Order: sequence, then structure tokens, then C-alpha cells
Amino acid sequence: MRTINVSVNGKPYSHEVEPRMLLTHYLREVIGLTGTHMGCETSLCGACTIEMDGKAVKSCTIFAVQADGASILTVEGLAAADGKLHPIQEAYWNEHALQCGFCTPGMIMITKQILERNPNPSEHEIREGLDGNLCRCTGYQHIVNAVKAAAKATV
Amino acid sequence: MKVAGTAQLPFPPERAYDLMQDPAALQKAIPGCNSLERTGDDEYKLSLKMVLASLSGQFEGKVLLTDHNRPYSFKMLVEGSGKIGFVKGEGVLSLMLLDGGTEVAYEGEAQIGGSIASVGQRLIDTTSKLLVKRFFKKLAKIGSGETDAAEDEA
Amino acid sequence: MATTVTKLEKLVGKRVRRREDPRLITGTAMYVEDVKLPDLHHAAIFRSPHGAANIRSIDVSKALALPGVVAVYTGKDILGVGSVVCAADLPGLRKPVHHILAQDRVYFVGHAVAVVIAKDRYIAADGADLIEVDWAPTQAVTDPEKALAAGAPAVHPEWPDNTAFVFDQKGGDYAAAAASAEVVLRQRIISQRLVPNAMETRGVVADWKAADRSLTVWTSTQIPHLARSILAGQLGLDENRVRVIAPEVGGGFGSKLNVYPEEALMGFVSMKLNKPVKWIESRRENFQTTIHGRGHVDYLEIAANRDGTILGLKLKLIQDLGAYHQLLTPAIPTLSVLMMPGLYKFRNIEAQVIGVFTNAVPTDAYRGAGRPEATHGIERMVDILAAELKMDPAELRYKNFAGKDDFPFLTATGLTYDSGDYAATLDVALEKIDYKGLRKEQAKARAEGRYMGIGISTYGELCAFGPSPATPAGGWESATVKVEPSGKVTVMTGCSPHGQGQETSFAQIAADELGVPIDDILVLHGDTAIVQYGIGTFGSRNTAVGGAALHYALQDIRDKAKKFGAKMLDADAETVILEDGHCTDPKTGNSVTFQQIAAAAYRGNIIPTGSEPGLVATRFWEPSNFAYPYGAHIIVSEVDPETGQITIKRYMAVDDIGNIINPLLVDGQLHGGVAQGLGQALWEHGVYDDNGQLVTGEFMDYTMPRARMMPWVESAHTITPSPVNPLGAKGVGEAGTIGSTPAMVNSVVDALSPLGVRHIDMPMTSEKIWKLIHGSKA
Amino acid sequence: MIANSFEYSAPGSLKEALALVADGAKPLAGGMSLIPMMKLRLANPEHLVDIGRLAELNYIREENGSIHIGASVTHYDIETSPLLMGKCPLLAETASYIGDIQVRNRGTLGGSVAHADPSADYPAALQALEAQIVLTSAEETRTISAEEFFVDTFTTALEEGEIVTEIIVPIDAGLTGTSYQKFLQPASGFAIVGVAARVRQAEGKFSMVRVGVTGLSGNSYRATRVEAALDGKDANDENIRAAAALVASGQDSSSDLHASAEYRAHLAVAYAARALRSALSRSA
Repeated sequence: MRTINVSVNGKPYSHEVEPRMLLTHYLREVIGLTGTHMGCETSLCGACTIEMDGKAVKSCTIFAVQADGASILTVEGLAAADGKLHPIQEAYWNEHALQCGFCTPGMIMITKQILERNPNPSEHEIREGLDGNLCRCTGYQHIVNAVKAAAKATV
Repeated sequence: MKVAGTAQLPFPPERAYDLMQDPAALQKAIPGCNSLERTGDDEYKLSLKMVLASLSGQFEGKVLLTDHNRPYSFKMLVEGSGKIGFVKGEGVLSLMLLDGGTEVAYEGEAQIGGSIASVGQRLIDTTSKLLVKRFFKKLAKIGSGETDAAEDEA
Repeated sequence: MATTVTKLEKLVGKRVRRREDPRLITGTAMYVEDVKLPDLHHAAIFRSPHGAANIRSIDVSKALALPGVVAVYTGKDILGVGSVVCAADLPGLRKPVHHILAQDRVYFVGHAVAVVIAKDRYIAADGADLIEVDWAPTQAVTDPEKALAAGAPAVHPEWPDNTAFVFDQKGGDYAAAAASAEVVLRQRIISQRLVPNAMETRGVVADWKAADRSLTVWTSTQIPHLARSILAGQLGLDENRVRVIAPEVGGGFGSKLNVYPEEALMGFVSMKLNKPVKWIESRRENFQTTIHGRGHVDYLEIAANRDGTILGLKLKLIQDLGAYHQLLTPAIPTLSVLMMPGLYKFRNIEAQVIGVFTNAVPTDAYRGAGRPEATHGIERMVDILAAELKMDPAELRYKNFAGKDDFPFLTATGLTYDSGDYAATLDVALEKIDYKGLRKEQAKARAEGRYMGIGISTYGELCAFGPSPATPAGGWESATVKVEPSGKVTVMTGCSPHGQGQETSFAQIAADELGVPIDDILVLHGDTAIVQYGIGTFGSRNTAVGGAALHYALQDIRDKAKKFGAKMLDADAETVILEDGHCTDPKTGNSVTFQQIAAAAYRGNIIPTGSEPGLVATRFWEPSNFAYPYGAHIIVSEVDPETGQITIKRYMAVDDIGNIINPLLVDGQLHGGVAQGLGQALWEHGVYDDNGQLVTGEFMDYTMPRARMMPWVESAHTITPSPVNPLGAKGVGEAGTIGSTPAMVNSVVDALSPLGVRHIDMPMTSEKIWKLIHGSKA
Repeated sequence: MIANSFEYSAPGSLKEALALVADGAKPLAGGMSLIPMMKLRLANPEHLVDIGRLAELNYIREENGSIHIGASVTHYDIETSPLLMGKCPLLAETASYIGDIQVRNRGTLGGSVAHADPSADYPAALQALEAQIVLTSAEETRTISAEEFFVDTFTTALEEGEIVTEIIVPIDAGLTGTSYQKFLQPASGFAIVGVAARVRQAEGKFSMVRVGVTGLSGNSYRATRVEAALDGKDANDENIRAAAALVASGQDSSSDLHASAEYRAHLAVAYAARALRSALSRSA
């Protein structure tokens, strides 16, 4: 067991964890933030995407011990304290960019990174940016629309 | 999966043939082989640890050598299984005198199952070629008397 | 009591954003994996690595000795539990007994052999790794045609011919039609095995309370009520003491229209240990043990005259069933037979389905379930015929469509198509994409040595399941509308939507009918303790069947509300008007609000004659027929001759799905369906090797469509309402999947037709295309 | 899926890390290759040393006419490094082809190089760049060429106790053009073939050509026959086409579910021509 200290959505946490515990499991089961999902074991679906020290990463391919000292943002940390949704969340809602919703937290988190790095992406750039995230419901078109809408809203 | 190819050994077919029937030589030449124990006519019990990059797995199995036609050809059957999967291969090895050495042509079928089969499709061909290459490279060294050659790089 | 009535905006037909989304976009929705209970235990399942093997012995001692492991169960322990249920039946069907854990033999890779229970999921996984089985592998067979060959290994030793059933259907006289035909063309067409891959894998939490003899099961399912009935039967429990909850379900596409071994297994374990237990399927397990779709080898023969008149179609369908029947396995290919005539009016068909056992996970309903294969067959054959006759494929279709005045149209397979105007829909598609212009562009491209293709698919499908005689477990759906004393409305639907958006579309319907704000409406589903018995979500049935049940329940509420309103207004119940949330007496202009009526109905001090207190209505409604959406999808593609890579230049979808409740949801369903259809056409393939190994068993090797691989889908609609249900809706859940696949293949075949290419089997990988081009040049 | 138990160390310095590696611990950098294998229990290291966070290995700097890149620099940092984009764009371009945003954010150059996956992208560029790889153990540091480093499938020149600490790439003079062209396996995004080309022209003739190939066979390699065929020749498409045709010769082309040996070899030729053409167009 190892003690780790992390900040998740602005709150500090300290826990003893087994080195093999995945960061996804730490967030979901130890901290209780179940918005981050796990959809595969080969790092190819992106449902587990979170932000760690400002970078979008797949939390299923990181051991919790590797996150010691890190600042983490999950989908639960996006909306304002008063419940006001983040513009990306609003865009996903308005554009019907989700159906079953399982991939959505990861999609929203990668959208944040895409827009931070390229505030006005083309359709092609959006699709490339979403490459690490699978959605089986939407065919991606409404997700592309949502990223565009979020770009407009955040510019 | 088809497995086929050729390898060169720097000694004549008789020597090559005998080496490939010699459990002590085989044990040294088979990558990762910890033990090769004779359990019957032409039958050997095999234990090996395959290590390849981060991948590693312990395999237990057997080797069967049949259809002896010294020094021209024989048939080899290898079976191994472990936690990460199992392998079953069967093939004919044909030996030919070539420039004073031996060209070994092998041709057969391999079946791979378990975990490694369901994640490693893109790697099975390259890694099996690598293991075969290592085997003959080592065998060449053993046959040339370089028995003290560095242990298998695996 | 006179009030000013504010007209509420009608919501049906509007792009209303979804009411289920806030929880999903904030990460607060609850899926099975999120269920936490006191003293929750975790299960890991040890599965067969072999496609076929006898089990000599199982040693669980090391697993049991691992600290933290609580129990291990194997096949001998579960003999008291009922086997996995197949609800479909066919004459002479062979049904192998499918125990929830393997007995002395395994039949496919992934077959569950033992379950390890621990207090921690990590330890459960460690425990499963310590189970040792002495296997005696036997030869597997995974190709259905090889399985039918003489001397093939028997999947089930008791049936050495590997044949589960043979099903024949005839309509008209195909033999005579073929004999008289000027052209008869044959083609073998494969609809390969696909892996549904819902993004949420399956998962089960079971919680047994011995004192109450009650079992609560959270499971990621499309059919909670059927699951409950089946589970109660398997476990010998009282059905009313089993509660099945389908919480947030992360996609299904048919793969969760099933009751799997793990549901009863977790129930069994929870009952044994008297503890709650959770099992979450890994992606690997999902690939290996959750049903696959398609798996056809079709031998098709089309008979026609030189003027393009199609006379008949003959089909020999070899269905790869896998090793067992899951819930509906053998029924799926019979749907392909029903839909084999497509939208065409020819009268002669002859079909034979051979259901074949293989050492693979069972096939069953995957988005479209039998209809995509049928549509692919007929739409490919029509293009093959067009090529042979040197006719434009659009023209050939126009020539053979059932006419708009022919409805209800009786097909050669005995179905009655409800409504449609097929030519009008194709007109729209051709015009929107500028078909004539494209053909000119294509001629120019060909002159430049470029391979440009235009592929048309005019698909039809059968959905909105359906009349009960045509479905194994009842073809109706239920709805309850419960108005609270405050006038807030709760709708409980027997459908169990999981992404389709009925919490929104049903609220739209209810809001319009009752004249209450949509925010006053709550739609509940997926919990057998809350919702009256229902059938579930599949076959594009939620709106057309579940929505219709809701419509009738709402009419009951309206009728009763009017009675109360009339009583309150001292007016005649026959003449009062209920509109915009007010019940008005047209004579006096006096009105009461719907909320006042609700309060009065519960207070109960004025009860209309013949009525009773409360404002709740439940309806079970069954359609008299399926609904038959249809459409025209056109794909423009270009092939890179150097690499064989296919680029989709344009995608046009014109669909007629009857009346539309929420266009936003319809677009979403369509896009998703198209992605899965293109996935089949271009990339996806569940490949088993001859040894029974699933070699596309992870996302590493099974190509899922990604954002950068998908084209922009342009879409439009024509609307011919279905006369079968009061909403006039048909269904859109599967349309995109059904329409897209043949359009894609037709497009690429068209691109390569100058090389003499007549057919390409799916998936049309770059290498396959390259070989076609390369081979034709060599 | 859950990894087997292991011991984890996060040393504060390279020196400490090397001591642990000398004792048999396995280095963990970004973990993008290793962790999925561990979750599937195909890889079962007993002790991991986290070198991904060593600041000592996280730098991109220009030194004596070369660019030195620390092993724990991420693909994203390489992809977006102004220094690399300006002076060694081939490496930056190659990095942009790896995986997806999340993987590039986390995966490291050193981790990828040490893993020596036969379908990884970097080896093609490193071969074409004639990059130097710095290997360090508790005892010594040595520098070898990429060509020597990539021995075979998943097999490198790393000795026990050694880790990759730095990669050195050249700064090319003006009129050098580079390009990485990749045909990707649609499911995993790995290269079925990837070809990196680096060309310089003088007076309309190729004065330097380097071609690195990945994915085609069990190991990355320099396509020296292609290079030789173009050396001194007129810089035109006809010559490129003829030379590219040699790219697979002498290679034992791999075959798998996604591409047969024949198709792979064909793609290598096609992509060699594409890479050379693109590099040439950038060399003017």
C-alpha cells in the first residue's frame, strides 16, 4: 500500500492504495465519483478520459499511484458550484450529442482539451481530436455539432 | 496460422539433424526453455518462460518428434499452455546440404489461443518469426561449439 | 371559475432537447457498475480459453485458499438453477441445454466455467486466475458451411450434423417464375458476424434478502420484466418477489435483449452467500460472451425479365447460430426471410434457412436483427440485375416498387406493408443528391481513371414489434399515467429505453395531450417494482407500440378528467373541452385547470356518477400489424486504386418513418444506425479462427467506427403515417443500419464496375479492394 | 481487467531509479504500452520504477548542433515543441501520428523507443534521422545509433540495468525536407506501414536521402536500397517511383489479420513514394 495525495475537482484527498489500483477505480470506488466510466481494457475507448494536470488522459491506463500529487478534473467538476453547466455540457445537451450517455463524460472531457488547444476547430480537426473516444450510439455527427457549438459558446 | 520459412546452420545436415533430436541442445536453443525432459520415445516434457518486451508467461507442454528420416526430415509437434494462453504447432522440418552447411526449411501450422490470441493478432506473426530466428541462431552457436555463447537474450 | 387560458406550445414534432441528459452530462447517472450496497461482494468468472474441450477436472483449491476469496462455484454447484432460456421456437428445433456454468464440456471460447467470489474485485480477479482446469481440447468448428460438411466435428455430440433446424417458406411459385424468366442470376452473399459492442458492457448486481425471500437484481438489460420472469423461473422464486432494475443502460443494440447466464448466476451466488454480489463484464468478456449479430451465408437467386421486371427471389440462408440458442437466436434468420422481397412487388419467393451450430458465442438480435441481412440481399441482387441488364439501378427500382396505391400491400412472404410511397422517397433522395449530375461527374471521373461510385439502397423494414402471435413473448406494450393530486404527471412505460430518449418523447406526447408543462411530467421505466409489466425496447418499437399504449392511457386520463371537470363545472361531460390544461364548458366559458381536477379527483368529495376517486390509467396495447418504415440511402464514394482505401464523398439519407415525435431524436437514431451499418460494410468483423479463437476479440483488432471514419450524413424525410397505431409513427431505431450497408457496398461495386466487379463481400477492407483492383489488372 | 500485484517506486532522481533498475525493477514511463498488457495479465512485472516523472529526463534542448530529448518527454510535447517543429519537424510530425490526444499527452518518447513495438511510429523517423539513443545504467552511459538500437521485434540493444535516457536527433540544414506517411490499422491506430523520408536536394538532384520504415516487418529499418537508388539522381517523380519500389526488398514482410505480407509490401512501396514525394516538396 502507498499513500497518495491528489486534488480532485479542487478538493484534496489522501488515501492508501494498492499500487495496482487503476486511477479510474480510485476515482470511482474510493472517492465515489462514478461519472468516469471504463469501457475497455486496451486504452482504446476513451470513456475514462479525465484531466490530469491540465491534460486529457485515459484514467484506465494510469495507476492511482502515478497520480500522486496531481490535480485531477473529472466530469463531475465541470459544472459551477451553483449547478450552472459548463458550456460544453450545455452544447452536448442542446445538440443531442449523447444517447446512452456512457461515453459522454469522456467525450466531454476530450472536447475540453480539443477546444483549449484549438478554440475554433474545423470539422476535420474535431473528428481527429475525438479519435481516442468511441461512441456506439450517435454516429458522432451530433458530437461534432456539439464541439462546434461549444467552440462558439466559449470563444 | 501457417508457419513457414528457412534457416541456415553452419554445419552439415547430419549434425543439424542430431542436434535437433538432442534434448540438451534443444533445451538451450528453445527461447526461454527451463527444462526439457524425456518422457518417452520421441516425447519430451517442456517448460519455458517466454519473455518478450513487457510480455511474459510461463508455459508447460510437450514436444513430440516423429517421422524420422535422418538427415533429411522429421516432424515436430509442440504444445504448450499457460495462464496467458496456449500454443500448438505442428510442422515438418526438411534439411538440405547447402554450401557445406544446412538449410532447414520448416513448414507447418500453429494454433494460438487464450489471452494472447485475443489481443495479439498484429504481433503473432512477427513474434513467432522472432522466436524461430532465435532458436536457429542459438542452435547454430551450439552446433559450432560456441556453447558458452551468451545466454539467450530473452 | 372563468380563467384566461394560455395556449401551451404543442411539443410533438419539435426538436425538444432531452430530459435525460442533465444526469448524463454531469456524470451523476447511475449504471449497474455504480451500484454500491453494504457488504457488496464481487464476482469474477473463469472462462474457457478453448473453442471445444472436455473438462477432465477443475481444481479450485488455490483460488479458495487465497485470502479474501469467499467462495468458488463450478458446474456441479448450479445444477439446481434453470438453464438459459430460448423463447423462440420453430418446428423441429433442437435446443441444447445451456447451463449457467459449463458441465463436463465447453462449447466456445468464453464459456463460463467457474465463478469466484471475493470481498474485493481485485481479489476476485486474482482468484479466477488461480483456477486450474485439466482440459482435453477437441476439434472446434466455427465456419457454418464447414460445420455442415460431412465429417465436420460435432458441436453437440448428440447432433453430428450440426443442424439446429431447417426452415422453409414459399410464396407464389418461384420455380415456375425462374423457368419463365429471361434472366436468372445467382450470388453468394455474406453478412459477417458482428460484435454489438455497447459502450457499457453488461453487469449484474444481485441482492438476496432471505428473510423476505426476495431478490433484487440490477442488470444492464433492454427487457427488465422478461428478465424477471425468466430469473424467477430459473431460480425457483416467486415472480413478485424478484425485482429487476435496469438502471441507466449504456447501449444495447439488441445485445441486452437477452437474459444471460450471469444474471441467474449472480442470483444464485447471492442466495448462497446471503450477500449482495456484483459482476461487471470486461470488454474481453463482452466480445467473447455477449451475443454477436448477423452471421449469414446467403445463396441468392433472382429471376427477371429483360425489361427489368423482377419475377422472383430464391434464398438459401445458412445461419451461424453459435453453440447455443440465446433468447431469440433461431428466430432472427426467419425475419430475413420475411423481408427478403424488400420494397418490390414480385410475387414469387422460395427460402430455406439452415440453422447451424458452431463453436462460437451465439448470434442473436443485433440492431436490425435479420432485416439488414435481408435488405442487403435484395438490394445487392437488384444492383446485380441492373448491371446485367445495363439498366440504371434507380430505374430498375422504380420499375419494381410496390405502387403507392397498392397499400396495404401484401408481400410475397405474407406480410402486409402498412403504408408508403416508395417512388416519392427515392425521388427526393435522387434530387437532393443531384443524381443526374453525379452520373455525369462519374463518367468524367472514369475517363480520368478514377474509381467513383454511386450506390443506392431503397430499404424497407419491419419493425414496431408487433402483434403478439408474431413475437415469442408478447407483442404489446404497456403504459401507466399517474396524475398526482398536485397535477404532476408520472408516466410509466413498459418499454425500457436506454438512450433512445423516451423520457423526452413520451413527455412530449403526455404534455400535449394533458396540456401540462413538460416539466410537470416524469417518465419512469426499467424497474419492475415501479413499472407495470412491459415487454421492453427492441425492434424499433418504443414509439409506435409503447407510445401508442401511452396515447391510449392518456385518453383514459382525459376522459376521466373531463368527467371530473364537468362535475366541477356542473356541465355535461360529453360537451366539455379539455385543452391546454383546462377543462372548459363551451356553454358558459367557465373552466377548471387540470391541476384543480387532479386535486378534486383525490380529495374525492365530488365523484362523477359511475366514476371513482384518483386519476390513474393503465393501458396494455397491441398493434394489429408491424409498421414498415422505408427509405432511400445514396452513397457517393471513391476508391484509391493504389491502396484500395474507400472514401465516402457524400451520404444522403431520405427516410420515411411515419410521423415524427422529436426530429432531434430521430436524427440521432439515424446517424447511429448509419455508423453501425457502415461499420459492417467497411470494417467490423467478428472473426473466429478454425480453432475456435475469437481473433478480433478486443478493440485492438475489431474495428469500431471512429469520428474520423464517419461521413457527414445529409438527411431528409418523407412522411406517410402508419395507419397501424394512433401516433402514425413507424420506427427509426434500426432504419439507418438497414439502409446504409447495401448503399455502401453498391457504391463501391459501382465504382469498380468498369473492372468487371459484380459483388464484394463485407467488410470491404482496403486490402480486399486492392486485391480486386490489382487482380483485375494482373 | 485487473493487473497482478506489484511493487511501485517513484524515485526522486535518475540515480535512484537506475539503482532500482539494476536490481531488476522494470521502468514505467507513460505506461501506454505496458499498463494495458498488465491489465490483461500478459505482462506481470514484480516491481515498477516510475521514471515518467523524473524532471531530469524531461527536456528538449539544442546542444552542439543537435537536439537532445529526454526520455520522459511526451509525444504531445514533441508534437508541439517549437524547437523540434522548427529544426527537426520529422520527429514532431511523427509524434502527431501516434495514438490519440490522450495517448500523446501521456506516452513518452523513451517509453515508446524502449518498447520497440514493430508497428510503432517513432522508429521510422529515428532511422531516417540517424538518431542517437543514449542508454544509461548505474555504471555507465553509452550512445548508439537507432539502427543498432532496434535489434528485432520488441528487442533492443538495452542491456539489463539500462534504460533509455535520451534521444539525439540532428538539426538539418536548409533545403532538407522530411515527411512521415502512415497507413494505419483502423482498429488500433498502429502503423500497418509507416515511412519516414528525409531528403536534401542540390541543383535539382538528391544530395541526401534517408528512408526509415516501420510496420512492414518485425523491426524498423533504414531502406538503404531506396536511398542508394536516389543518391545523386534527378529529384523527380519517376526516380522516386523506381526507388520506392525497392523499399520492401530483402524484408520479411509481416502478415496478420489486418494486412497480408503482400499487401503490406505493396503499401510500403506506395507510402515510401508518398513520403519521398512529400519530403521532396518540402525540401525546396
